Amino acid sequence: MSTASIDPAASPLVVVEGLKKHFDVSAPMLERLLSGAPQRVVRAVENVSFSIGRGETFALVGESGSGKSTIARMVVGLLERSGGRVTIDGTAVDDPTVGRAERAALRRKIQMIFQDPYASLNPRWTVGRIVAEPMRVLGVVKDARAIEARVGELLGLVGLTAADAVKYPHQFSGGQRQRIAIARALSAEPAFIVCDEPTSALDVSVQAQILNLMADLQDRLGLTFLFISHNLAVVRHMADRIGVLYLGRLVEVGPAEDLIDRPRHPYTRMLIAAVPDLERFADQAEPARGEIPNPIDPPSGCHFHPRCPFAIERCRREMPELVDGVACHRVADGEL
Amino acid sequence: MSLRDDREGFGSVWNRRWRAFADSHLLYSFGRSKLVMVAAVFAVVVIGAALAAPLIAPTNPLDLASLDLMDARIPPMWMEGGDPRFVIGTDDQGRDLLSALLYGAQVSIGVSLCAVGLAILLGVGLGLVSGYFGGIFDTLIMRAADVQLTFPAILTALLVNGAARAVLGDQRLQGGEFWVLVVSIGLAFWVQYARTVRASTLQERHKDYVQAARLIGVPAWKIMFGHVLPNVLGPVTVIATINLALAIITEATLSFLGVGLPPTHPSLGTLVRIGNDFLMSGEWWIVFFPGLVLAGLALSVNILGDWLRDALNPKLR
Amino acid sequence: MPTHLIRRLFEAVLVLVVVAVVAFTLFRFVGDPVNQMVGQDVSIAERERLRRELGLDDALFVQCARFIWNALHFDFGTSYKFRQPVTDLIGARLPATLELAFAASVFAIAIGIPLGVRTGIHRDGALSKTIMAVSLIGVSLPTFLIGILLIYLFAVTLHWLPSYGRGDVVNLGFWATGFLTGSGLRALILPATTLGLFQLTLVMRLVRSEMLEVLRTDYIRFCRARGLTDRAIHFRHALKNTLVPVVTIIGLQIGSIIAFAIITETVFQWPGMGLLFIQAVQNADIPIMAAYLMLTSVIFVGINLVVDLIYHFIDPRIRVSGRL
Amino acid sequence: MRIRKVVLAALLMAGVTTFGLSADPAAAKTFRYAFQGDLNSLDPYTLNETFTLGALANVYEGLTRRDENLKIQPALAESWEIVDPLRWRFHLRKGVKFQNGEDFTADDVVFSAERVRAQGSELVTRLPADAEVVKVDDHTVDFVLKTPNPILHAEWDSWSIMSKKWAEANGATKPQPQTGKELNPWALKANGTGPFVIESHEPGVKTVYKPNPAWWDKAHKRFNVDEVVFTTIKAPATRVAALLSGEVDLIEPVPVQDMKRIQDNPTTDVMTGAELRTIHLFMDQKRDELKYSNVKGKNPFKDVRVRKAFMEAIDIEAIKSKVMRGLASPSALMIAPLLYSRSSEFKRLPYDPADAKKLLAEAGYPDGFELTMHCPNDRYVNDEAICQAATSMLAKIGVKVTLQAQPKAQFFGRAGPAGGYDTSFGMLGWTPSSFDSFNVLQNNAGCRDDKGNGGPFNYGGYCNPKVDELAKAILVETDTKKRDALIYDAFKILTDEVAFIPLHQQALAWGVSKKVKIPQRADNSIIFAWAQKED
Amino acid sequence: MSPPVLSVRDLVVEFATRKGPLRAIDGVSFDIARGEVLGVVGESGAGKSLTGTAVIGLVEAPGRIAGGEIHLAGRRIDTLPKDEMRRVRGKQIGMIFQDPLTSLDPLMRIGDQLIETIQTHTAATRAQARDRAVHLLEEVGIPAAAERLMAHPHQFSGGMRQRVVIALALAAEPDIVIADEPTTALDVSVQAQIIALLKRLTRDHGMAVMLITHDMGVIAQIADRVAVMYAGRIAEIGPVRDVIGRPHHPYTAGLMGSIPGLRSEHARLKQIPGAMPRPGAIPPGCAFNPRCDRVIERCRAERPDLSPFGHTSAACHAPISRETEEAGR
Repeated sequence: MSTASIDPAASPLVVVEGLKKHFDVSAPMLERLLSGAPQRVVRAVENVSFSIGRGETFALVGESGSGKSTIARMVVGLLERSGGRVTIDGTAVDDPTVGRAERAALRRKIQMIFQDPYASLNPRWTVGRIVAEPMRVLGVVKDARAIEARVGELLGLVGLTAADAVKYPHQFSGGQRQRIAIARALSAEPAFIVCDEPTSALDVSVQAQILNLMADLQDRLGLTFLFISHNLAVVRHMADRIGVLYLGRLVEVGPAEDLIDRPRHPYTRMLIAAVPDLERFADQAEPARGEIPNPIDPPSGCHFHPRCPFAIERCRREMPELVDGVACHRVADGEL
Repeated sequence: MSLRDDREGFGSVWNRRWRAFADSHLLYSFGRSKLVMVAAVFAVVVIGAALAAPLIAPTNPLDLASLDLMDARIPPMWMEGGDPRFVIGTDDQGRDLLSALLYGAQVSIGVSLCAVGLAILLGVGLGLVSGYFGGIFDTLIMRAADVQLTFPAILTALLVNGAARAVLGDQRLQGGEFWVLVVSIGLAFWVQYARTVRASTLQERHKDYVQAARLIGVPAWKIMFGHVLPNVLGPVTVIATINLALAIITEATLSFLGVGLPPTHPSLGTLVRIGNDFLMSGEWWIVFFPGLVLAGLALSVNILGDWLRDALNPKLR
Repeated sequence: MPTHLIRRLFEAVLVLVVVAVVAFTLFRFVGDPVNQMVGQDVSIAERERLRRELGLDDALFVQCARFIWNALHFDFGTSYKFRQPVTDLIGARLPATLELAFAASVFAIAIGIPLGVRTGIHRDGALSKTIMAVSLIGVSLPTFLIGILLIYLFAVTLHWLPSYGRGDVVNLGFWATGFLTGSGLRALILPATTLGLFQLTLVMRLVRSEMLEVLRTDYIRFCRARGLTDRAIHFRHALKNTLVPVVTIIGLQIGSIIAFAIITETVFQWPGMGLLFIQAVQNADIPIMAAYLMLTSVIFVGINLVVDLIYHFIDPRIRVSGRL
Repeated sequence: MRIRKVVLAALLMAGVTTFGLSADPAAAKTFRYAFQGDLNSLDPYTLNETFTLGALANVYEGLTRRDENLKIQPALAESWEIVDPLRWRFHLRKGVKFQNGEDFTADDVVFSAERVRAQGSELVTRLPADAEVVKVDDHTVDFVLKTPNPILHAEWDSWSIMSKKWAEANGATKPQPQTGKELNPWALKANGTGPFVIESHEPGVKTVYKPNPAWWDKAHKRFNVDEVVFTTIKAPATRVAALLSGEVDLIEPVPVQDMKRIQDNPTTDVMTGAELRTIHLFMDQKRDELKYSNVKGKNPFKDVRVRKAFMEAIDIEAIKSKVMRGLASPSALMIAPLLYSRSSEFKRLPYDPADAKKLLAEAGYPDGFELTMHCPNDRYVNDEAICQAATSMLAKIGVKVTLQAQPKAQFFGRAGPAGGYDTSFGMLGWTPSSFDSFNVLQNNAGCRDDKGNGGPFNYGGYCNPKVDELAKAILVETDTKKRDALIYDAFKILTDEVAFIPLHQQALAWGVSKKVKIPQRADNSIIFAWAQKED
Repeated sequence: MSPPVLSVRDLVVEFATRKGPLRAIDGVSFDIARGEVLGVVGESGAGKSLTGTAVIGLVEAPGRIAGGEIHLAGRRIDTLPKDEMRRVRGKQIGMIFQDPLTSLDPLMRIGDQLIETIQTHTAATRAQARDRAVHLLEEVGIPAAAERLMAHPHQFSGGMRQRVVIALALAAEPDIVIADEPTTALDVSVQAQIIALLKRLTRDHGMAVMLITHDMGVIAQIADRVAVMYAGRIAEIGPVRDVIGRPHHPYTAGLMGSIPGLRSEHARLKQIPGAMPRPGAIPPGCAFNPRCDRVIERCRAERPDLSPFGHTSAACHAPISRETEEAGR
């Protein structure tokens, strides 16, 4: 990863403020009327704010139901936000005053790499057509011959050959497909790529290839990444800064090394303790307690309190604020 | 459409596709079952002969002037009283049964193909819209499908037929029976496609390749037809094949109930209906041969559909 | 659950109203009822008078509203041809069709499910392949042809079974049943077989493919890994899990059995609703046709509701969430 | 495994029912017959349709009846005399009882005469509308006419006498209304004086008759059956199968192609005979331009040469031998030979396609023309096949005919008065219900307007005032010889002008079990009173 | 050392295809001792799951065991008649599958599924079986076990379901449990709990476990020995600490290097070029040779056998150990 120290506050490329996503999961109206059930809302993402500097990799880590993929999709605009703002390079993404052309330009800047390379490539399209699509649609390159040349170039960039353009996705292994997906993302010449669990469907040796490739590309092209993963080790390896999510809220944010080596929030601690590590053979660490509660019906106060070994009465009542990169009453009070 | 198609020319593309096909499971499983091969040969022969009817039929059964009532009910040529002009005999109007059969098969296959085509057009279109957009479209289309399901195929066909007769009047219907049948049967079949395509579309819509297209701002209709459609066509092919057989039978049944094609322009079904009157009279060939071709055609298409379903189902490999 | 049921009922009513409108508008235009009702010798003035009396010259929506209003009171008017209340006519014919449909369904299900299970379990066996191949004949021969062949074989040639009609019936109140007499049961065999054959094939093939699907699932593999007997796996686990889609399709099929009875009843002169309907179509007897359509829809919608309830019975997941 | 048991049980049950119960329940002498259509109503005035009237004639009786040869016989009237041309006197039979036990009297005749002419009756033409019916005493009735009518009682065998008291008690004084809005008990009940009583009636399914023990005509009681069961079997193949398998004793009609099969079957036979219905083709000669033709601005059928060419193009012998399998008698006239004594003096135009072509060319159609033909397909024996045959025969002289064959409901709806005679060329069959030529001249050949006033069944709209005049004279002429001469003149004009193309009288054909003996009358009625069945 | 519970010798599994048989498992041998946890690790397609399936006798057509022997507690089981093998399954060998969401019959109460399994393998009455079921659920850590018997699978969370699956696998107290990726579908925090549970059960029951996983971390946590599989063959097998700490096979070493660690340096990961060959495209000689950076001529021609290097055995013509030793000298 780029070693140059970056001050994210100086010139953040991406600013996310107060991001919210609420899903209405209540029964159909008729049924609600009949049974008198209340309207039910899942707060999948609640008040999430972060910013990412140019060339930086910011990672969001969390278990299932933490809202990390939801955030990714809201940032790129695939999912409507229930609240909050996303600003890229100073422009708010769905600013109504922004013109058509500008919006297209904005769209070019953001790309995404998806989790499952088997589902993210249209099986009926040739690789060439897949990679060329963003160029064509966004008008990055217009001339057919130039497009073809560019596709070959991009395939070369991700470690494939130009000849692969005429093949279909099923002729490739999982790792190669993820390379194609990366080539497609790069084809729009973006500045910012959201990577949603880009390696979790891959084998470790292939994961290493892809992670290395992404790091190389970032160095060469000066890309900015939002990196979503459930795997702390991968996150630690890739990210400059890490945000930890629990039930739709950021519980801790900080530089990668600090956060992994000196976790502050009890949940972060638990997560790190739970990661099986090659260097810890069969030790008897106390496993984490309980499971993630159903987001439809989250616990009161601090959502983590039923699993938290340090919970006090206050945690049951009061939702802690994110202060100084951590959202915990007891940390805030200096007790941990 | 593939990036290099234009430079490589069709030859090599098709060549490659052919190699891929020859290598595929489809062809392999085809070669493995004798039954499937026999069915395919039968279907190809019947369909080919039907399409080529004007070229190969000994007479033109639609040319009424060529009929001679005195030739009526001549048995097949190998039987006593047979006439070498009429290989498998004649019907009660003196029509050469072989020619009638060829033209009849042409009509039946035409009706069925068009009906299935219409059903696909309707069903796939509505299914795509329903699955992709959801919401009110979905509700409306699926409720319509529910209502449609309340009227099983044969009832729908009777309804449409009756309505067409009433709206168009018999006179204007004349010659339009073909299209009335097509619409009757087509309308009865669309639900299956709509439901299947909707279900697949719901799945595909959430796949990341669709998301990737949305991300770069590809318009919805382009995603639906360019991305989603090719990926939901697999089950459609299978249903279409099986429906083709069903359409052939439905057409015959409608003819049996007297709302099919007129005897002057008979389909296989009409021929069977007419021949049915001769089932007990000893002039068995009038019903036997059309019945045989009808059942054989439906059977072989069904066998092909069965095979296609198994061969296209990756889980069964 | 009750709210779910109420919603389904609400939808059912909507479907019925649409069907009513469709039925009315379509059949209003088939043939001219007046020509049907009178013989050749009746004067034109007389015909005009009849037309007025029948309300055939009212505005269409008035006729339609009247139709639906009356239908709500189980009043479908009087048959033009039989000159009796349609409700009585259908009431008299309903038992015949329902008994035929019932027998055909029982035939199709009782043979189709075991055959489907068998061919699903032994999918590569020679017998299974034979059954599958033969079963295709069941969906490839038009029903009327099968019926005629059966008549030819069993009635005309062998003299084993009657070729037409319902045999003797026993009146149980308003319901005339053929199940209680020898001749009634004998008369049932050929039509029920003819009618059920197509559905049998469908049920069998459906059960087979669902069975194949279920047998590939993880929980069946886990059952095997636990050393459960084949019998327990196939019947206690696999079959039960195939039932959800099978029940749906069987529900739909019962609806189409009633529709297909039109053909079977025509061939076997079975005195049921289907025969009444096709006679009505030929005679442009609008009240009967409209009532028939409404009735089949009610039956169909009813079956769907029952299927819904059966789901709840079979599948605990639905029971809890209350959604399909 | 449980399922296997269920299947086994089901199969077992099927087996038991197949073999265990296959013995026919020993029925008393039951005569079963099947017809392709339904018995539509039990009110004898509701439908003027051959089958319904024939079936009800077993339950009801008229003042007259016809014997096996259609000769008029006294029935409820013992005798009658023509007091003067305008007054007929009928002496009613004494001691006749209705099936509910009431006596039959002159009141019932007067009542029936009113009822048959009331609104809703289709049999209004049985009695002149202006005729007066006068009760002389309990067993004598006078019919007072405004104009002479030598054939007054010709159709009275199908005018049933109903009980006045019973009708009043059952609220059935008016014929069953056609709208069916008010229900009439006659729809499901019957009370006549005839030899049979209706035991049960399921419309469209079956009707059961039992003998009437109190029937007056003991002398002529020829039947030995204890029960008659009528069933509708619409599908021809099923009907034949039912006869062949012995489930019914008589079927009607027999599909012509199955006759040999029925004859060859050891237990069944076919009864054939000439019927009175004349099948003919009509041509629109009224419109100035044909509605369904490519000839514009003129009507080719107005040219006698075209009509003649059409007739010469029809190979009636081929139709007889191939379509009708011999079961038809080609006819030169619009009436059956049985009903007109001088029929044999008329000859059909010969089959001569070459001459037909020549005639067409002379008329200005050397290459023929195009035309649509309308036909019923479920009314007459092989109606559609005959039309098809005609179509291909006309094709040979260059006339390209598009055939539109429809169920009778639609056909009569379009081609008849109700549809405004919406046709150019088609087929019709006609039986004069009075068995008299006047009926034909009036109904089929009488000039008509667009609404059908005049000759309502003159579908082609042929009009010749001379024929109308002759018809008027025929109606009032009482001398048989003179009358026949007038009829000859009228038919001569029709034949010379080729007003119609008469085809044939179709044959009657019943399939019967050899156990049954029943005479076949030319009007196609099945008279139970003559039915004999062996064990 | 007591005789092994499970002994697999030269196991070969083939799939019949139209292009002839495909060898998916090619000569795999290993032993598992009583109470021992053997981790089987490898990337997808290495044949690790198939090995487990072969041991329990559930290879489905068109696959079949084409060679080798499998002994369970001294008795050869790969040749047993179908019905006897069925009795072995569940009774002597238990199995746990990857996805707890799909492993349980959704339509049957979990109590019934447990009771059914218990009654299949023991003569217990229904009441006895029920008591045992409650006991089993308690043992795998399901609170209010008696009430939960009446619940259907969908009423459990993922982790709880996996506990139920484990209870089912243990119902007849088998000698060995084959756990096929038991934690892959679970969240990290739940994974830790399940690993702990498995560890406890092994200890308490003296049960042997064949743990199939792609996650080296999980192996490190729980296994005594580990077998590294590559392209249907065992590349290296030995005690966990030795294999992880001093891998001899270049593939093992590459695999270790490609795993990002929590505490490792913020540096570039080691990567093995290419991908594992599909069955049918396995190169002659050592299956790993096209991807190996230590490849020698012999690797392309001759297939290496497992040979011991200290406590571990590796199938390599150019193992890392020798070099390391040489370097050390």
